[in-house]
Amino acid sequence: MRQLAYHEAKLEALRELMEEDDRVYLIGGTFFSLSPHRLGFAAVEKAYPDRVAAPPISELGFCGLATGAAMAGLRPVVDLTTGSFLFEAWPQVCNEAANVLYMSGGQVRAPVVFHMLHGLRGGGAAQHSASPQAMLWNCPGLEIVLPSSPRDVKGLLKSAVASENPTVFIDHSGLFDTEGPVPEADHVPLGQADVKRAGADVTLIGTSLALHRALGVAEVLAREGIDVEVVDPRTLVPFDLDTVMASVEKTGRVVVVDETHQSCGVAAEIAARIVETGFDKLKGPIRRVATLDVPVPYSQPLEEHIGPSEGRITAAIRESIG
Amino acid sequence: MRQLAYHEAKLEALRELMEEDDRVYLIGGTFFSLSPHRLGFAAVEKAYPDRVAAPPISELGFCGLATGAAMAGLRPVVDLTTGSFLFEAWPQVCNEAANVLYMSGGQVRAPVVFHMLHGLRGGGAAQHSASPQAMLWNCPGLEIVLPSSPRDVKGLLKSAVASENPTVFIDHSGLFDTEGPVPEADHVPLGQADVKRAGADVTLIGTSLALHRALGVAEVLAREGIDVEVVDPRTLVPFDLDTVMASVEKTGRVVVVDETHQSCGVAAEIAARIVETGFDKLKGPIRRVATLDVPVPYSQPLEEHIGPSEGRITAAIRESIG
Amino acid sequence: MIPALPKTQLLAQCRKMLLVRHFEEALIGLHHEGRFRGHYHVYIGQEATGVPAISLLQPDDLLFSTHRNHGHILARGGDPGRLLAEILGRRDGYNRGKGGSFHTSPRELGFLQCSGVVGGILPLGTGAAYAAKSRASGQIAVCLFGDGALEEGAVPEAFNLASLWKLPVLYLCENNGKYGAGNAVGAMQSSTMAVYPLTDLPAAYKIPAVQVDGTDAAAVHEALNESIEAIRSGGGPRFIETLSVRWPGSETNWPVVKAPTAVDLAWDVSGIPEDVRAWYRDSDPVLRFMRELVESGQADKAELETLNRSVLDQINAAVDFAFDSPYPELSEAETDVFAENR
Amino acid sequence: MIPALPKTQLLAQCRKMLLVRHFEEALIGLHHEGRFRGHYHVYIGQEATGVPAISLLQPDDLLFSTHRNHGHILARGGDPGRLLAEILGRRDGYNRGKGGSFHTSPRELGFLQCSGVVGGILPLGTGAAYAAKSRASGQIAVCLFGDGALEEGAVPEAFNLASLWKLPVLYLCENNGKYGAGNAVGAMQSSTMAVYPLTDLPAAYKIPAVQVDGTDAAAVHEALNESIEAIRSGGGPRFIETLSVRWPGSETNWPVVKAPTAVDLAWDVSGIPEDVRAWYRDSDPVLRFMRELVESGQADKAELETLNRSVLDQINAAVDFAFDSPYPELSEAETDVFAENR
Ligand SMILES: Cc1ncc(C[n+]2csc(CCOP(=O)(O)OP(=O)(O)O)c2C)c(N)n1
Ligand SMILES: Cc1ncc(C[n+]2csc(CCOP(=O)(O)OP(=O)(O)O)c2C)c(N)n1
Ligand SMILES: [Mg+2]
Ligand SMILES: [Mg+2]
Repeated sequence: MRQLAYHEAKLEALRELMEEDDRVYLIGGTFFSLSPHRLGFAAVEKAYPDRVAAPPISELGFCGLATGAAMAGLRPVVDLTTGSFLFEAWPQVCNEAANVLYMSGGQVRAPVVFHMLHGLRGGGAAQHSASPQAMLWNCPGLEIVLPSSPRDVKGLLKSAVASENPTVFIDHSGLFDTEGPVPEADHVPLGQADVKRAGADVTLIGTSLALHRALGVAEVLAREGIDVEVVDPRTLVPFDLDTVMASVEKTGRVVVVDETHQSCGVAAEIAARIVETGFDKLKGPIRRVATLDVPVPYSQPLEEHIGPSEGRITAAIRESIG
Repeated sequence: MRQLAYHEAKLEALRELMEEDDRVYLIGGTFFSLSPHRLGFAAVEKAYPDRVAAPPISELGFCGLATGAAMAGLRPVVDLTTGSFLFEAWPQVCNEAANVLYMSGGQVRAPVVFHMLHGLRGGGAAQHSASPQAMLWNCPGLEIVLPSSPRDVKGLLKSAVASENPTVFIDHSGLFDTEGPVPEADHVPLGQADVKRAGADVTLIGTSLALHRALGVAEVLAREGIDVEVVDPRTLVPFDLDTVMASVEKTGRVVVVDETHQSCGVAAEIAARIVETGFDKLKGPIRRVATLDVPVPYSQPLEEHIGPSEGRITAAIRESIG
Repeated sequence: MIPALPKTQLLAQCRKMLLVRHFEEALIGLHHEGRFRGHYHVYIGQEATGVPAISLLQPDDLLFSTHRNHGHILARGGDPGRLLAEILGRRDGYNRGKGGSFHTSPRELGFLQCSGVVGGILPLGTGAAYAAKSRASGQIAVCLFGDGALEEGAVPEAFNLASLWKLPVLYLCENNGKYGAGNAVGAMQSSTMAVYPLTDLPAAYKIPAVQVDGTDAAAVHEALNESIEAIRSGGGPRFIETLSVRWPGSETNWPVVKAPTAVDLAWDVSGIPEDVRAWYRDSDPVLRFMRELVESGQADKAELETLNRSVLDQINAAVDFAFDSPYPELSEAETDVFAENR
Repeated sequence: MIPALPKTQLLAQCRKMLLVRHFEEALIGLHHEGRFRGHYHVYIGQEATGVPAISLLQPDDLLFSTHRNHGHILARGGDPGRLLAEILGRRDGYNRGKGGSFHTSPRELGFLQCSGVVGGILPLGTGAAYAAKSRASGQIAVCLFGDGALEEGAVPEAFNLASLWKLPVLYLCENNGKYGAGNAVGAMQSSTMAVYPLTDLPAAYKIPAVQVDGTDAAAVHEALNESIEAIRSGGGPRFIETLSVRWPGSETNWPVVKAPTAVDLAWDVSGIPEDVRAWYRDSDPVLRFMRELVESGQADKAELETLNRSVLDQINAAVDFAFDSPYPELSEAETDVFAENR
């Protein structure tokens, strides 16, 4: 199977979306933030000058605009660049887009996609490093997508745009240069977790960039005979609890690795669901490796310290298998 | 001890704050929303015309203004009326106020209080019923206060204003007419949970209005010989895990009752912490009774159906003691 | 003045104004009787804005409104029974009871969102205009909102986008604060808005903006006509501010009807309680419209009485319909969170 | 032109302008050498705005800036060593390494927040002015921000509050987009802002607003002087837009120095690469200031050379200081989340 870099697969998805569906409009950003891969996006912009718009610095305004355009028949994909800037658009995303289908009693759909990069990015400091997916998971009505591989980013971006619902599509700049197989004709539905590594001793659940750290640790521990299963939910909403629970039933031990802040973070919810559903299967506590509950520091060693590092993942696994 | 209604105790706190500290300024709202108790606030407004301001409908602007005023030496208390409107101010609260102490390396404090009502209020529908405390718990740097009794609202409001940090103070209109003892000179610190009912069989953790539902159910079940301990954390940040764990160690059974939406909600975080800290003490899964993961419906029976009702609490306790 | 239209159309507009008025008065009564809960806002005093304005739109135009939406829905031809059923949270409401007063939003009439977030619809409506322009559909989007919306930052952001991208959107700002609470006496300066006149704000964004008397149906008709034409011919966004005097029944947060509307009040307000009489005499757009219809010879009082009675009958039937409608099944609480993906 | 000030003050301003310029050039060099990571923005081309403007403030005035804050901090008397240490994330940085370039914010110099959220400081600065007015402290608040900020809804909301409540705040908008990227050729109209001139927006909120040439120190001095006086005497907020031409070294997101600043460039730009030469000749405020100092007889070239060398020495010392500073202890990551409550 052909191998692509994550950024190539993502760009391919954007290109195909533009080609296949003339309701798709791209609003804002470069979809690759300040990375050099933004030049790839420039070509898309050039090919579809009427369907790619560079808005003012008005996240609230243009996320609302995209939502309204979706209600009226388009399939807009908005790039907010950094997840932190989604905060600017919070009322339009969480109080308009998320609610319209329900409060209209099913009459009006808003199939808009909000795209952004999340997390610790190397010097982003407190105001440019948000991982908004946990807050968003507390807001019913939004689908939440977190790709981690070239195949997933392409397949999930296409599914997100095809979806009838408002979808938050969350990337990580640390993934752009990851390589992996991408089948030519492929479909990755929302709501299907992926076992990225099979194992028998402990279940490691992770998303986005943190998933790669988890995989790295799994390889290292394999040499010691610790056999880690790594599960990537891929989407938080819808959430594929069955695949997660199948793994938990097998291992009885769980570590959740995630880059949102710990309190009320993604790891909290996954832990709570597993406890509710499979308490009897657990051989010990579920351990969370999340970002510490502090604003994100600028200084490099501090930033590295607060994130879900390989050191902390390794320690959690060791504690878990006792 | 003298008995006061919740609304009286709250008003007394506002009055004393204004009297005792001339850095306290009140901005926006009535602190009692549309309830008749807002007339009580009108008297405070009249007594301190220069220290009570009625801002434009600009939540982002006036929450930022209050934060800046706090940085410059005032102790502003902002009333956003409904928690849903905090979304409008999200970037100022979560990306400015919450971060300034940390990102300034400890140089600048923002001792502002953001006050609002949360939750299902009877016909608030999807856009006026938010319980933002779960999202906020995912944002480090904010203290989160959730009073449930006349004594607590007075003591905690005074502690919130005395605090050196940005504090979100979250009320529920369903509490206004609750009665209870309020000592004349009293101090309720942030970060101290309160066992609102002692019991031996199961630990019920709840906040705000949901706590009262929990207490009601506890009384009913007591007649059947089921002895429920009801713990009110009173503040989420700081969180008093010790008091919670002392109860869990005693009972081994936990139900968390909470009005935030279930996914990544307050109950998820409390459950995750208990599992991390006291897995061995648990006799069974932790059960969550939270608001269903749907936007809030307007229609009365539907709204009642999605909340943490007494029926659902009762069922969870019964399952828990199995 | 009354618009220069054939009599049938004028009577149709009069009928709609009376429908709005009686609907709201009935609603207030039902609330005082404790027959429904929840907050609501009435359109009384703004009938001569919504009715002529909405009559000028095409069937496929896209509408956005706010918490003060009942009048817009009825003006657009909405069924008072289904509107009331929604306000009661019943199954036959336009939103199956899930939206309620603030959010009743009949898609079949072109309503895409009635938002309770002040200012929230301006970005949305601007987006609908973006879709219309992108697809060259010929539609326009219309945002119907109050003067308070201009205090929210979402609104200038929307103005900027609409102006830069020349989007086919009409911003109709119903300023119901003329001489109202919170305003300095004798001036129109609001205590919460430094921009005055309000049209200065869209004008700064190069959006042509005019003020008109929102109780004068002819003035509204003319201003709207001109703006809609300009928008449809590709001229980009327009802003109209309509001025009306806040109905004294809404001075508190829970409205009170001190003088039920009747045809003969248009000529004799002496029976109205003194504290609110001036409003009915000088500022009531429905009474004014009826007066002008008669003065201009387009109708006589008897015709209006007949019309009025038929509206009252319609309201009575609507009330019966709405209360006969059951509450939704509890399972409805968990549907419509997500639309099914194909 | 140069401000009408004694020579010592003029030379002090010249020194600060050179300090800003050489600091930024050194910073760009360090970044290209890979000696620090993270995004940053330089103040090159705006020195004749920040330096004279900030010189007019009182020591206890309250300042708010953005991602483009280095020049403001140095103009206010900040230590380049501690500024650089912060940009490197070191312990001796103003924020102990926790803030970085965007957020360096010396409280001792009156800085309360440098926000990376475009438009974010306008509500904050307006609030500091609210505190100053409430406590009759005599302070004013100053918000230093870019033209892009006006596209954020937070900004009109802040304007409204400041105007309604007559708050002592100066909004200094540094429009560095004159003829810059994203703007229509030959016009000042930005492709992302319909309001033009930008002063129309504060003016709509009844805030007196003027435009000045931000590369002309005398013009900046005069406009600031007048506005600050008006604000201090209770006149409410003021808005000043300063115009400068974007430095060509910042055309990409990662700046490049094609021509290191030197005194003699003020008179001879022939050695500068052709593609950027025009900027140094026509739009460089530092070269212009030096030229005008000499032309007006306030200094000769030799004095400027001496000054320039001493600034370069200071920068070198600052670089050494900053790199000698260690990273913070890891435990620092968990302090300053909350201040201790008493
Ligand atoms: C974002 C937000 N803030 C506050 C409110 C509370 N609120 C409801 S109606 C209203 C006044 C709106 O005034 P205006 O826009 O003039 O509309 P009117 O009610 O006068 O028609 C306010 C402040 C709200 N609904 N949304
Ligand atoms: C809310 C928000 N949206 C987007 C950005 C990304 N961003 C950083 S600087 C910038 C341009 C700002 O332009 P301007 O205000 O004119 O300042 P300049 O950089 O020109 O000095 C943008 C869009 C941001 N920092 N904050
Ligand atoms: Mg109004
Ligand atoms: Mg700029």
